[in-house]
Amino acid sequence: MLDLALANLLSPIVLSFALGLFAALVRSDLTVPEAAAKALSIYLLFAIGFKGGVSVSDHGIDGLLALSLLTGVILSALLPLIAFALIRVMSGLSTLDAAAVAGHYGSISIVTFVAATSVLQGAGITSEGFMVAVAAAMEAPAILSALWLVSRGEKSGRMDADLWREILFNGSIVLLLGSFAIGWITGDEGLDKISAFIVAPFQGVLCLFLLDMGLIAGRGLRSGAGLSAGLFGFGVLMPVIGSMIGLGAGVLIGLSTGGVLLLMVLSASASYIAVPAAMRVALPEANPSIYLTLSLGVTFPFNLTLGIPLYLWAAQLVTGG
Amino acid sequence: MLDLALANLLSPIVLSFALGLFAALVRSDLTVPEAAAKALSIYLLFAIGFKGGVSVSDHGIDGLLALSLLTGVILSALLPLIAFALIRVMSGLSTLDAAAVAGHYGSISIVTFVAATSVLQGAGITSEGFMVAVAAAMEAPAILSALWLVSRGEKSGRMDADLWREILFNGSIVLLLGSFAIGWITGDEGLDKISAFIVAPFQGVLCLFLLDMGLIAGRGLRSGAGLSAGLFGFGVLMPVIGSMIGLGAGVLIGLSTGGVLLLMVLSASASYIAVPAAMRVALPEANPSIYLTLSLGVTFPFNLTLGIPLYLWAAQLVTGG
Amino acid sequence: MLDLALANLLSPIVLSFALGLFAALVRSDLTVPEAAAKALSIYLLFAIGFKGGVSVSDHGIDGLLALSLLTGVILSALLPLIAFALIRVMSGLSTLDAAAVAGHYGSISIVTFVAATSVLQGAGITSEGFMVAVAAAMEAPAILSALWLVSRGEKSGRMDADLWREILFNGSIVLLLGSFAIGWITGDEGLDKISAFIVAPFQGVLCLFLLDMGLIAGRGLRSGAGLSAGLFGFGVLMPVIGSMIGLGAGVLIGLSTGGVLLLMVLSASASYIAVPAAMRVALPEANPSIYLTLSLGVTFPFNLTLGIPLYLWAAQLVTGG
Amino acid sequence: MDTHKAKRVEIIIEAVMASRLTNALEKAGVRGYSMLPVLGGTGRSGTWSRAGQVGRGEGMVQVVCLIRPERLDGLLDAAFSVVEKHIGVVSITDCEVLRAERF
Amino acid sequence: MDTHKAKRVEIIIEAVMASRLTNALEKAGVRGYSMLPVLGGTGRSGTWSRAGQVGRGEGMVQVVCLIRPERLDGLLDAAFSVVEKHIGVVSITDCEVLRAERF
Amino acid sequence: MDTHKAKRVEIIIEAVMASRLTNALEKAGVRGYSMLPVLGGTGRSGTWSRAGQVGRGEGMVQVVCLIRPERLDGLLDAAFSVVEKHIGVVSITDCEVLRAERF
Ligand SMILES: Nc1ncnc2c1ncn2[C@@H]1O[C@H](COP(=O)(O)O)[C@@H](O)[C@H]1O
Ligand SMILES: Nc1ncnc2c1ncn2[C@@H]1O[C@H](COP(=O)(O)O)[C@@H](O)[C@H]1O
Ligand SMILES: Nc1ncnc2c1ncn2[C@@H]1O[C@H](COP(=O)(O)O)[C@@H](O)[C@H]1O
Ligand code: NA
Ligand code: NA
Ligand code: NA
Repeated sequence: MLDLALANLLSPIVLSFALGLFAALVRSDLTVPEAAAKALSIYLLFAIGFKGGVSVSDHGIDGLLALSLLTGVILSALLPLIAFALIRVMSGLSTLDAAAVAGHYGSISIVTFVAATSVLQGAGITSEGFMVAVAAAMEAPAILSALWLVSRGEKSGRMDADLWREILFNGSIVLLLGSFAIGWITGDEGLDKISAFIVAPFQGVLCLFLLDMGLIAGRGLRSGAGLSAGLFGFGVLMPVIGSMIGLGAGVLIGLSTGGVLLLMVLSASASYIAVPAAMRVALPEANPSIYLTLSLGVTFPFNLTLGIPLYLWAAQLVTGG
Repeated sequence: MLDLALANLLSPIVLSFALGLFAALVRSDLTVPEAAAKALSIYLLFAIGFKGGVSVSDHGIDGLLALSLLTGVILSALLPLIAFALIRVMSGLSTLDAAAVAGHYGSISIVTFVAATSVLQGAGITSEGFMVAVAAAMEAPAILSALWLVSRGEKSGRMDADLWREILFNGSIVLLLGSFAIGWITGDEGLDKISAFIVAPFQGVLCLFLLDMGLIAGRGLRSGAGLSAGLFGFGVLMPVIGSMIGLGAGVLIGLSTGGVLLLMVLSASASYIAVPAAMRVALPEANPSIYLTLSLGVTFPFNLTLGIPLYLWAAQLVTGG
Repeated sequence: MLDLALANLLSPIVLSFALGLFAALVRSDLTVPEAAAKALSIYLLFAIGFKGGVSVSDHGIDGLLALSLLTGVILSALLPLIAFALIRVMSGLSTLDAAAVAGHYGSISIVTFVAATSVLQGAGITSEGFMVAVAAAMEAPAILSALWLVSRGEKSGRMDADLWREILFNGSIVLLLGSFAIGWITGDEGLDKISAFIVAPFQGVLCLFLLDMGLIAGRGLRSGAGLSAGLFGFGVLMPVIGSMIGLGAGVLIGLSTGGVLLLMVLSASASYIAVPAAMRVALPEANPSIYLTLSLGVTFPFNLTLGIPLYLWAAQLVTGG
Repeated sequence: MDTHKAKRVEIIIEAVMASRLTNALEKAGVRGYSMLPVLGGTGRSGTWSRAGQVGRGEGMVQVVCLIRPERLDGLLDAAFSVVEKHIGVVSITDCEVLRAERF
Repeated sequence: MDTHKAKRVEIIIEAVMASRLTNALEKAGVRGYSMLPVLGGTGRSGTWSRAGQVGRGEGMVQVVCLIRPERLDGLLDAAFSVVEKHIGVVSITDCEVLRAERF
Repeated sequence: MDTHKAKRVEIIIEAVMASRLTNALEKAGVRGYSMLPVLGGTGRSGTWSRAGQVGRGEGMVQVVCLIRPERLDGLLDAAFSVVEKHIGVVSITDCEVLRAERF
C-alpha cells in the first residue's frame, strides 16, 4: 500500500500536477491557453472512449454492462443525498450551496478516471472496457438530484427543456459515448489505424493536462475564499465514503478488481466540468467558489495522490485480485 | 464496390465525422476551439505536403508532373463553367450566387483529398506523390473563373493586386507547396526525422479534424436556410460529374490508378477554405450560406462517405488497376 | 564545416523556418494561432526539461553541475556589459535602448538551444543533461544587468517586488526547471511512460514551431523600422563574440564537446520571450521594435543557420571532440 | 457622412447563459448582435479567468447590440429577464451609426 | 484628471476585409486603432460562429479607434469606402480620453 | 426598465501591465471590471499582432470598467499612475446601467 502510494506520488502525472500547483501558488505567469486545454481534454475523452469501445468489441458484452450502467446511474443519483447530509453536518452551508456541492460529488471527474486507468495499466491489472460508458452515465443523474434537493421547498421547478438537453448532450458525454461507439464499431482494426495517436502518446498528453489542472487548482486555492475546516474535511471524507459505496456496489454486481477500482474512483471523484456549468444555469445563487475549490482544489488532488492507491489497495483486499 | 463503401463508412474517420454531425444536430455544446481546429489543419497540410515531396524525391520526376499540374489548372478553371451551367438549370439562383457556388466546385477540399489518400493507403494502392502539388495548383484558378462569370456583364473588374496576392499566397497553398518542397529537398532522411510526428499519428489527428468538420457541417445544416431540392441535387450530382471529368483527364495523361482517383477526388470536391474567403472579398453580395452549406453540408459528406468508394471503383474499372 | 553547415541548412527544421519567413515576406495569410504557438512552446520546454532531468538521473551529478550553473549565471550577468559596449560603438542607440538590447543578449533563446541539441543528436554527440538547467539559470541575470546599466544614473530603482517575482518565476523558467526536476525524479522509468510523446514526435513539433518563428520573424522584418547597418552588424557579431566567450568558459570548467557547444549557443543566443516582457515593464521607454527585430529577425536566424554549425566546428576543434 | 442616432447596448453575461440571452433578444425582435470573448474579470462574486479552463462553469462573454432608440425598451426587458438572477452587467450608450436602415 | 473630448469609433467588419479597412484608415491619417476578436453574431445575413472554423470566409472582428472629433469625418469616409458593399456595422460614441496629445 | 447614469471606462494597455493596472484599480476601490483580448493594433510605436506569438512582450488587452460617476476620479488617478509611462489609451463614455446597486 505504501509502495503503491509512493510510486503513484512519484509518477510523471502526479508530479506534473504538483508542478502546475506550485507555479500557480508562486504566481508564475505560466498558463496553458484555454484552446489548448480544451484540445487536450477532447483528445483524452476521445482516446479513453475509443479504447473502452475497442475493449468491449474484443470481449463482447453481457448482462454486466447493463447492470453496471444501472449501478452507475443509481450511484450518481444517490451519492448527492449522502453528500448533502454530510455537508450539512460538517459545515454551515445553506441548503442551496450544500445541494450545489452535493451535485458535484454524485457526478464524476473524467481525468481522475483516466489517472486511475493509468495506475491500473502500470500495475498490469485489467478492467472492463465499458467502465468508460459507466463514467458517461454517471455525469448527469447527480445534477437532477441536486436540483431536487433544492426544489423540494419551491413551487416552480428549476428544469426546463433547454437544460435537459444541455445536460444530456453535454459535450463530454457526447464525445465519450460517441468515441466509445466508434471504438466498438471499428474494433481492433480501427485501433490499429489510430493507436499511434490515441495509445502511444496518451500518458504524455495526460501530463500536460495535469499540469494545467494543477495551474487551475492552484489559482483556485489562492484566490478562492478560504474553505472552513469543516468543508475541507468534507472534501477529503466524502471521496472516501463514496469510494466505499462504489466498492460495495462493484463487488455486489461482480466487477473485476480493475472494474471495482474504477467504480470506486467514479464514486469518489467530483465533477468540475459538466456540473459547475449546469449549476450556474439552474442554481445561479449558489456560490461557485465553494464547489469549484472543493472539487478541483481539495478532492481532485486528494484522489489523484492518496485516494487512488488507497482505493486500489482496498479493492484488491476485498476482491482478492 | 459495396464492401469498399461499407468499409469506408465504418472507418474511424467517417464515424468521427458522423459523431460531429450528430453532436451539432442535437445541439450539444461540444466544440473544437478555433485555434485547435486551425492547428489540426496546419498539421494535416504540413504532413500531406511533406510526404508528397518525399515521395517525389524517391521516384524522381518526369513530364507527368508538369502535365498533371497543367491538367489540374485547366480542370480548376473549366469545372466552374460546367458547374455554373448546371446550377442555372437545376435551381433559380442569380448569376452572382451561381457563379460564387461554381467557383467552389472548381477548387478543391484538401481534407477530402486526405481522406482519399487514407482510403488508398488502406487498400494498398500507391499514387503519384506530386498529386499534392496538383491539389495546390487547383485551389486558385476556379476563383478567377467565378469572377469572370460575374464580370462578363460588368464594366469594372473585381480583381485588384491585393486580391491576386491573397489568392496566390493563400495560407493553405503556401503551406502545402512549402512543405512539399521541404519534403522533396530533405527526402527520406528528412522523413526519418519527423515521421513519428507526421506519419504515425496522422490518421488519429484526421479523426479529430473530421469530428470538427462534422460539427461545422452540422451547425451549417441546422442554421443554414434550407437548400432547395434543386440545389441539394446539384451538391450531389456535380461531384459525380466532376469526378468523371477528372477520370477522363487522369486516364488521358496516364496517371496510375491511385493518381486517377486523387484527380477525380480533387475534381469532385468543393472548396470550403480558400474560395469562401475570396468570395467574401470579391463577391460580397453573394449569399455565403448557400455556398457554405452546399460545399460543407452536402458535397463534403457525400464525397467522404459514398463518393470516394464510388470513384475508386470507377478508377479501378477504367484503369484496370 | 561546410558539410555540416549545408546539412544544417537543408534540415526540415531550418527549411520550416525559411518557409515561415517566406510566407510572411510575401504577406501570405498563413498564421499559427497564438494558442497553438504557446502550446507548442509548452511542449518543447516540457520535453527538453524532462529529457535533461532523465539524463542527469542516469549519469548522476557531480561538482560540474554546480560549476556550470554558476558559470551560466556569471555569463548571463556579464554578457550584457560587453553587448552594451559593442552596441554603443557600432550604433547610435541611446543608453536606454542599448541597455535593453544588451539584456536580450545576456539571456537565452530556448529554441536555439533545442535546435542545437537536435544538431548534436544528428551528429551523435552527447552532452551533459543538466545544460537545460544552465539554460534556465541564464534567463534572468541578464535582465538585472540591463536594469543596472540604465539605473546607474538614476535615483530610483527600476525593480520592485512584483518584477522580481515575475522574472524569477517566469513561466519558461518554472516549466523548464520543473520538468527537469520531474525527469530527474522519475528517471528512465518516467521516460519510458511518456517517450512516445516527448521523444518520438519532438523533431516534427519543432518544425511547426520553427514555421511559426519564421512567420513572426518575417513579420517583424517586414514591419519593423529598418535596422541600421551598425545594428544589423551587431546582431551578427555579438552572437559570435558570445559563443567564443562561452567556448572559453565551457572548456575552462571541463564540459564535454556537446556541453561546450550548448554553452556557446546559450551565450550566443538572444532572448525573445522572458526579456522583452521584463523590458516592457521596467524600461517602457525603450523601443521594442529594435530589440525584437534584432533578437528574432537577425540573431535567431543567424544562429539557426550558420551559427550552430560554426560553433560546433569551433567546439570540436578546441576540445578535440 | 450621414449618421443616425442609435443605442449601443453591451451586456457582459455568463457564457452558459449566452444562448439564452440571444434567444430572448431574438424573440424581442432584435435583429443583430455580436458576441465578444472576455478573458477574465472581477466582481462581487470574486475573480475569474478563462486561462487553461476546460469547463464552461466559469467565464463570461460580452454581447454587443446596436439598436434604434425606440427598440431599446424591448431589448432591455428581454435582457433583464435573462440576467436577472445571474451575475453580469449591462450598459447602454448613446451612439451614432452609419447605414441606419440596418437596425 | 485632465480629459479631452474625442470620438470612439467601433467597426464590426468581416475578418477578410480587416486589412483593407486598416489600410484605408491609415491612408486617411488615422494614427491608432486596435482590433478585437468577435466570436459570433447574428444579422440580416444569418448567424455565424468562429467555433471550430478553419477558413476565413466567415467571421468578423471589431476595430476600435479613438480619434479627435475633427478627424472623424475623414475616418468615416475611409471606413465607409470599405464597408460599403460589405456586411458589418459602425458606431460612433462621444467619449473623453486621457493624454489627448496621442490622438 | 430602470436605468442609472454611470461611466464606462475602457483602457487598452499592455498585457504585461494588466495585473498592475487591476491591482491599482482594486486599491482605488473599483469593485468590478472585465478584461477583453485585443488581437493587434497600430499606434505611434508601430504595428503589432498576437498571431503566433509566444512571448508576452508584445500585445495589449482592454480592461472595461463600469463605475458610478462619483467614483470616476479615483479610478482615473489609479489608472493613470500605471499607464503613465506606458503605451495604451483610455476612454471614458457616459452610459446607463441596469441594477445600479452593483456599481
Ligand atoms: N463594474 C464592472 N465593470 C465591468 N465588468 C464588471 C463589473 N462588475 C462585474 N463585471 C463583470 O461581471 C462579472 C461578474 O460580476 P459580479 O456579478 O459582480 O460578480 C465580473 O467577474 C466581471 O467580469
Ligand atoms: N445591430 C447589430 N449590433 C451588433 N452587431 C451587429 C448588428 N448587426 C449586425 N451585427 C454584426 O454584423 C454581422 C453581419 O451583420 P448583417 O450584415 O446584418 O448580416 C452580424 O453577424 C453581427 O456579428
Ligand atoms: N487611437 C487609438 N485607438 C485605439 N487604439 C489605439 C489608439 N492608439 C493606440 N492604440 C492602441 O494602443 C497601442 C499602442 O499605441 P501607441 O502608444 O500609440 O503605440 C496600439 O498598438 C493600439 O493597439
Ligand atoms: Na462521484
Ligand atoms: Na473540385
Ligand atoms: Na545569450
